[in-house]
Amino acid sequence: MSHEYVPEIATDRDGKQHEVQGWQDDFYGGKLGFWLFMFTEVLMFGAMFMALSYYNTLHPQEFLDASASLNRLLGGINTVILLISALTMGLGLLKMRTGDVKGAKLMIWVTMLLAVAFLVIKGFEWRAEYHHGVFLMHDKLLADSSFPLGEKLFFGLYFTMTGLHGFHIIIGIGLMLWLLKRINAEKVRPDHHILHWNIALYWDIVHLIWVFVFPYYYMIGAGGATGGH
Amino acid sequence: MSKTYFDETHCAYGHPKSKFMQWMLTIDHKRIGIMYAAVMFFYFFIALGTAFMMRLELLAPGAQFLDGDSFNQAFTLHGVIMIFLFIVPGIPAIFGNIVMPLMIGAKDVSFPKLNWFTFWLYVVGTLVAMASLFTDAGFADTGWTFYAPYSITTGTNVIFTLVAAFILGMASILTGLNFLVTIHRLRAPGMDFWKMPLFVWGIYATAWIQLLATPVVGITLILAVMEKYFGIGIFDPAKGGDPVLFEHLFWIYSHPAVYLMILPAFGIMSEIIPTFSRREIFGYRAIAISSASIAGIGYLVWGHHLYTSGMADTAKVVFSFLTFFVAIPTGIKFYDWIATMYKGKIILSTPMLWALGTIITFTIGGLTGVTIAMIGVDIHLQDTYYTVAHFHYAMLGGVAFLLFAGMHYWFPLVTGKMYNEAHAKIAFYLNFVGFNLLWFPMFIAGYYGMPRRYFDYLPEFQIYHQVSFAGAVLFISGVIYMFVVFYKGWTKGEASGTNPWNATTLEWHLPTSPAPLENHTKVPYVDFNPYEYHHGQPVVKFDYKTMQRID
Amino acid sequence: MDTNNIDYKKEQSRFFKVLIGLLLLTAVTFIQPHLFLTEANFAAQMFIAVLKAWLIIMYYMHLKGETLITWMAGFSLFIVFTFFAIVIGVDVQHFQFKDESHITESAIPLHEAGHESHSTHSAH
Amino acid sequence: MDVNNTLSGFNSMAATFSKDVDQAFWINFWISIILGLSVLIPMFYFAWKYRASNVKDEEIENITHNTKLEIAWTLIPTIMMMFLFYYGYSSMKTLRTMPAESESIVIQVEGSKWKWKYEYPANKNGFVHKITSVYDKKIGDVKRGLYVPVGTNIILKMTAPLNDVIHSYYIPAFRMKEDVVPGRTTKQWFKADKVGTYDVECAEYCGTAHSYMYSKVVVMEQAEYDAWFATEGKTPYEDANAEPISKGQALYEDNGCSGCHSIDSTDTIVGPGLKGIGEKHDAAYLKNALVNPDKDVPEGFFPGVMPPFALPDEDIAELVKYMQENK
Ligand code: HEA
Ligand code: HEA
Ligand code: HEC
Ligand code: CUA
Ligand SMILES: [Cu+2]
Repeated sequence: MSHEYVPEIATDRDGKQHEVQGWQDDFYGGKLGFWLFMFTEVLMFGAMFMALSYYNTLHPQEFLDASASLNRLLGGINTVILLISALTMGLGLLKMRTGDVKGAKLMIWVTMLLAVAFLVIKGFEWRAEYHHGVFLMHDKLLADSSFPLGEKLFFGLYFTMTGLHGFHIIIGIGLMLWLLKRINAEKVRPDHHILHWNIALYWDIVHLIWVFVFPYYYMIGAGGATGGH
Repeated sequence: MSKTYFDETHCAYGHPKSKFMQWMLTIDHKRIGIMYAAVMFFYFFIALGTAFMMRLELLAPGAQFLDGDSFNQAFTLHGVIMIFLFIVPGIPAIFGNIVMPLMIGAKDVSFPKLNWFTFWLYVVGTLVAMASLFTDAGFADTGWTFYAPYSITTGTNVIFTLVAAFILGMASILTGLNFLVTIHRLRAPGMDFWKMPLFVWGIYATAWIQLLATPVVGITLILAVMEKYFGIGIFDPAKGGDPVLFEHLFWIYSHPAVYLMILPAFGIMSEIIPTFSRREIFGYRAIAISSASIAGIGYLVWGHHLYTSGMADTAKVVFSFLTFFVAIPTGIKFYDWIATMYKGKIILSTPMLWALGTIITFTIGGLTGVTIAMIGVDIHLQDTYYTVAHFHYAMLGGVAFLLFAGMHYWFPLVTGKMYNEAHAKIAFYLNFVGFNLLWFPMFIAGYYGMPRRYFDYLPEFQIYHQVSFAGAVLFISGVIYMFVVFYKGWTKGEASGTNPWNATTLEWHLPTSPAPLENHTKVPYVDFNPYEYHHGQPVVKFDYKTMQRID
Repeated sequence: MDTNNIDYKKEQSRFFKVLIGLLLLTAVTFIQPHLFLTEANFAAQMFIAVLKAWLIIMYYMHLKGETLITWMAGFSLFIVFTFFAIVIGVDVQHFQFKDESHITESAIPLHEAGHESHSTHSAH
Repeated sequence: MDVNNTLSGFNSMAATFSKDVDQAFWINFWISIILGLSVLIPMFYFAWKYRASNVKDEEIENITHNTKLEIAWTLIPTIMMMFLFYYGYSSMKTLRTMPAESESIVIQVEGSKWKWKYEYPANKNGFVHKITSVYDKKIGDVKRGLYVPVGTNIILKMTAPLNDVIHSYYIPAFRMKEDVVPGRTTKQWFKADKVGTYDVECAEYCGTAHSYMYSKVVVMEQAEYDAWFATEGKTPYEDANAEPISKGQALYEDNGCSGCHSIDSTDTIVGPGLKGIGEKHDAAYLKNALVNPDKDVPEGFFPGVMPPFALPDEDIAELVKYMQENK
């Protein structure tokens, strides 16, 4: 739009002037809105965690057994990958804010690369599990297999939650590509970077979810743990 | 007019030339609100037709013209439309959009484009929901509650309905998000939270429920879809899944959702009562806080739908105890409204009639809610017509009635015209009598053990269903009558002027009626309370050119 | 609000410090089950996760100093925790007729200890 | 005929705790009247007293606070609510506290689409009574029900098959209900204090024939009950001299086929009517229709409705014979 937005002024009875916050150009509003959106993510995953601990409470030992059979090494690598990608994303935003657009774009690319790496590793994990007969609608997870109920539930939720988390990563990659496009079109600039800011926030929330997904699935059964829930 | 930021086609993507596209692409909150109303109104009449079919079927025991399966689809369709398409988005989407920004002196909501997107998301959701009507498997037959494992195993097309409910949920979340930011960011200078009109408070409390409760049902429906197509086991008892978990997750949303419906409706009540009592509202802060606390406590009581589900008895006791605490802030509101009438000057215009009528019907709806909050009693009454009567009294006699009240109240604001008072009053009485005749007998039938979702019933209950049918006929005629009155008013009514009710809140201080595209010419400075009357006249007056106070 | 006026170097070094903190905590995640608090593995793991989350939220997501959003976040979390407290703490903890229900069947027999017998529970 | 031919008995009370529930209801009723009137009377009075034609503008008073009143209308309803909570709780307490199994008869109840099955503990001869209760649309009544002695604790141990859905066992006259959840065991109990027959309804939506998922509780004198229980009679009322039904018919009834199929007509109940099915299909097809119903679904019906029946081969054969010969 060609019109320059000029904030409006409201005048009170004493003639004092007050600047009016318009919906245009409201950085804080944009940020607040995105935070609110993130709360919905928290509740969504919160509900799934609730389902998880629901069955965990009913089948404590089987959950530990199932957890122990996950590949902790790959999970750990993925954790580190996400940690670093959160850093690169944050640095990219810093660069954008300080005017280094090129550096910012580079950082976004790096983040995307890490995201893809995460997905590839996840893919290997799932593949291995598939070959062990543990996969949705497959072999041990079918209703008539003799696999213990607790483990069926554990893995059913494992695939659902890591799947949904993976889906968030994919969306994140999409968002970053879009962001790059907007940067190239100079719609996102050092002095107008709310989109970048929010996508960085999005990336953090995706990571934040993993911070809980990882220990709940991979670590609770580590070291021959026997409960303590 | 200081700025030319907007032009004639403002608030529409890409400045389209045609009038039609200007509406389709509009990002103006008032127009979006009107479009919501149009769509809802359309679906609403479908649901109304289904309801009438059910009543007709229930006129006598035995199958009349529906068999079990069609009846099951009928109440599912009725419930799904009424809940997800109509009453959940209802007041926020219509009046939240149309008047809330006007009330706080904003030019629009915080994210007008998102608002546009949300509206179309809503439309897509409704289309997906309806699409299954035309598929081979037919519309879902699960009831609006989608209980697993039934919804997982049924052969009808639940997937469409589940996905639709998810999309509509997203739309609801985004509306709430938009309103929350709007209320936090765009209030006119000087208007702190304690100077907001109570309708805005209602919308604010509602928005929090939309935001934080809806994701839970969203994910639940996704899990159900996952269960159906990928067999994750979570709701399938054969794999160890617990059907009761589904009920928990469903009601974690759906109970707060009933307050999501009623709180903005209460907001409308709080606007109408002082305006037509011509005096300041009694207990402004108490009403505002009670909205917030109903929303808050409302998160903790979902288990009262699970008293007979097999949930632990301890949990039943906890939920029952908590449930009674929602009744108290609600009661406070009611007493405050009544106290507002004390020593006022009560003008029984149509909006006021609807409001007072709602006090009667919602009192019945709410107090019967308290009956079934008592565990022992609910064990008997759960899933009987007593419950059905309770929630129709609450949703129809509470929310829909207040929506009608609001439609009469803000009719001049939206159309610039006035409907015919006398006819509108007749319509009210028809509705009111019809409604009570329709639903009151159902309390008795339910108490005697008439279960819900029965398309055929035992002959003992026939009398109640017959009376109820008569009520339905009366009621539906009343509704149609009312819409005719609206239609006539819109096309032929007299110009109403900007403030026909002598109201005090900002939406009545616009330069023209209907409201101009850019809302207030200038943003006013708000240094007054929302309902300031003196000797029955609004205290605050504006010069509509400069929006400076001139009183 | 001016969001451009920042010292890049300072911010960058803070980012790295937080990363190191996070990596350290991840390492702790791995050694904890073998070294300490093995009896309370679950609680320990979750505690570490909360620490990590706190670092991310405060520094990466810049929540430090944001009163309004912090309050809102607190409210949202509070609601999630209440759901947990009620569903897990009240309902599932008192699951009725547990040893007679199919879905609670276990590969390993449930330990009798810790399963308080409920008031409505009858001898099996 | 085993029980009287109309389902009735709603407005009666016949369990020891029904009175508590009703008492709680009526306490609530009167409190509701008081609270409701405390809103409605002033409303009507003010609407009349302060009607526009009766008030001059100067007389309007902007009263916005009255601490005492506000405390009163917060506190008094709170107390009343706690009162109601207590009665809700106490009326539920007896209802939900199972008596000792040693002092009760424990009956297994299985609810499935759309029949109720009861299984008694073995009698002294080691015989186990198993009763299937299905609503028969033609006579408008259920055949058979749950037979219990008066004045004795009855515990219902309820569940549903894993591939079925939730039902709810509701006895209005006893003021009790509890869901029957696949995968879970739920329980309720009662002690009937009046001889008679009482309706059972399914109160949780379960699909096509949800409205026909009735059963009955028949409360009998102890002696009568004992006399029946010691025998192997299907029901206490079965006429010993009645012509013996075929094994196939017995199986047909015990498996609740009649809840979904009419044997002597082609009318659809839930599944197709079975009259003349023997001419249309051979025995192998019919057998397959029982064991693997989702294959070869007839026109106009959907798979997934009829459950597979895993019965011994000879029972299947009897059933097939029964369908073919219709006797
Ligand atoms: C707009 C919707 C709406 C509203 C506002 C309410 C309000 C309430 N509801 Fe209702 N309810 C529904 C919609 C609603 N409900 C629906 C849709 C269902 C069924 C869903 C399904 O199964 O399909 C349902 C079901 C339902 C059940 C479960 C029934 C069952 O399935 O067995 C219960 C049980 O506790 C309940 C309780 C309450 C209570 C205590 C309130 C309270 O909030 C009421 C508070 C109001 C008052 C008390 C009246 C006004 C106050 C006074 C007159 C002052 C003095 C009085 C006091 C202080 C007590 N509701
Ligand atoms: C908002 C909610 C709402 C409303 C308004 C209604 C209105 C009506 N309902 Fe309903 N009903 C439900 C929600 C609602 N219902 C739900 C959730 C269920 C449970 C479904 C289930 O079991 O799964 C149910 C179930 C239900 C049953 C029970 C089915 C059963 O259990 O066997 C019956 C039976 O007769 C029934 C009948 C009616 C009738 C005759 C009306 C009439 O009163 C209809 C007339 C209503 C109006 C005339 C209101 C007019 C409003 C407008 C015209 C607004 C339009 C305006 C704009 C959009 C701006 N309904
Ligand atoms: C839950 C309801 C239900 C019950 C109980 C039930 N059926 Fe069915 N039955 C159906 C439905 C629906 C169909 C049609 C769809 C199908 O073939 O699966 C059907 C189909 C059949 C058919 C095939 C008819 C044809 O024309 O192909 C036969 C034979 C049959 N049932 C016999 C029985 C017998 C014998 C029993 C009892 C042991 C029984 N059914 C119990 C619902 C039921
Ligand atoms: Cu079984 Cu309804
Ligand atoms: Cu509720």
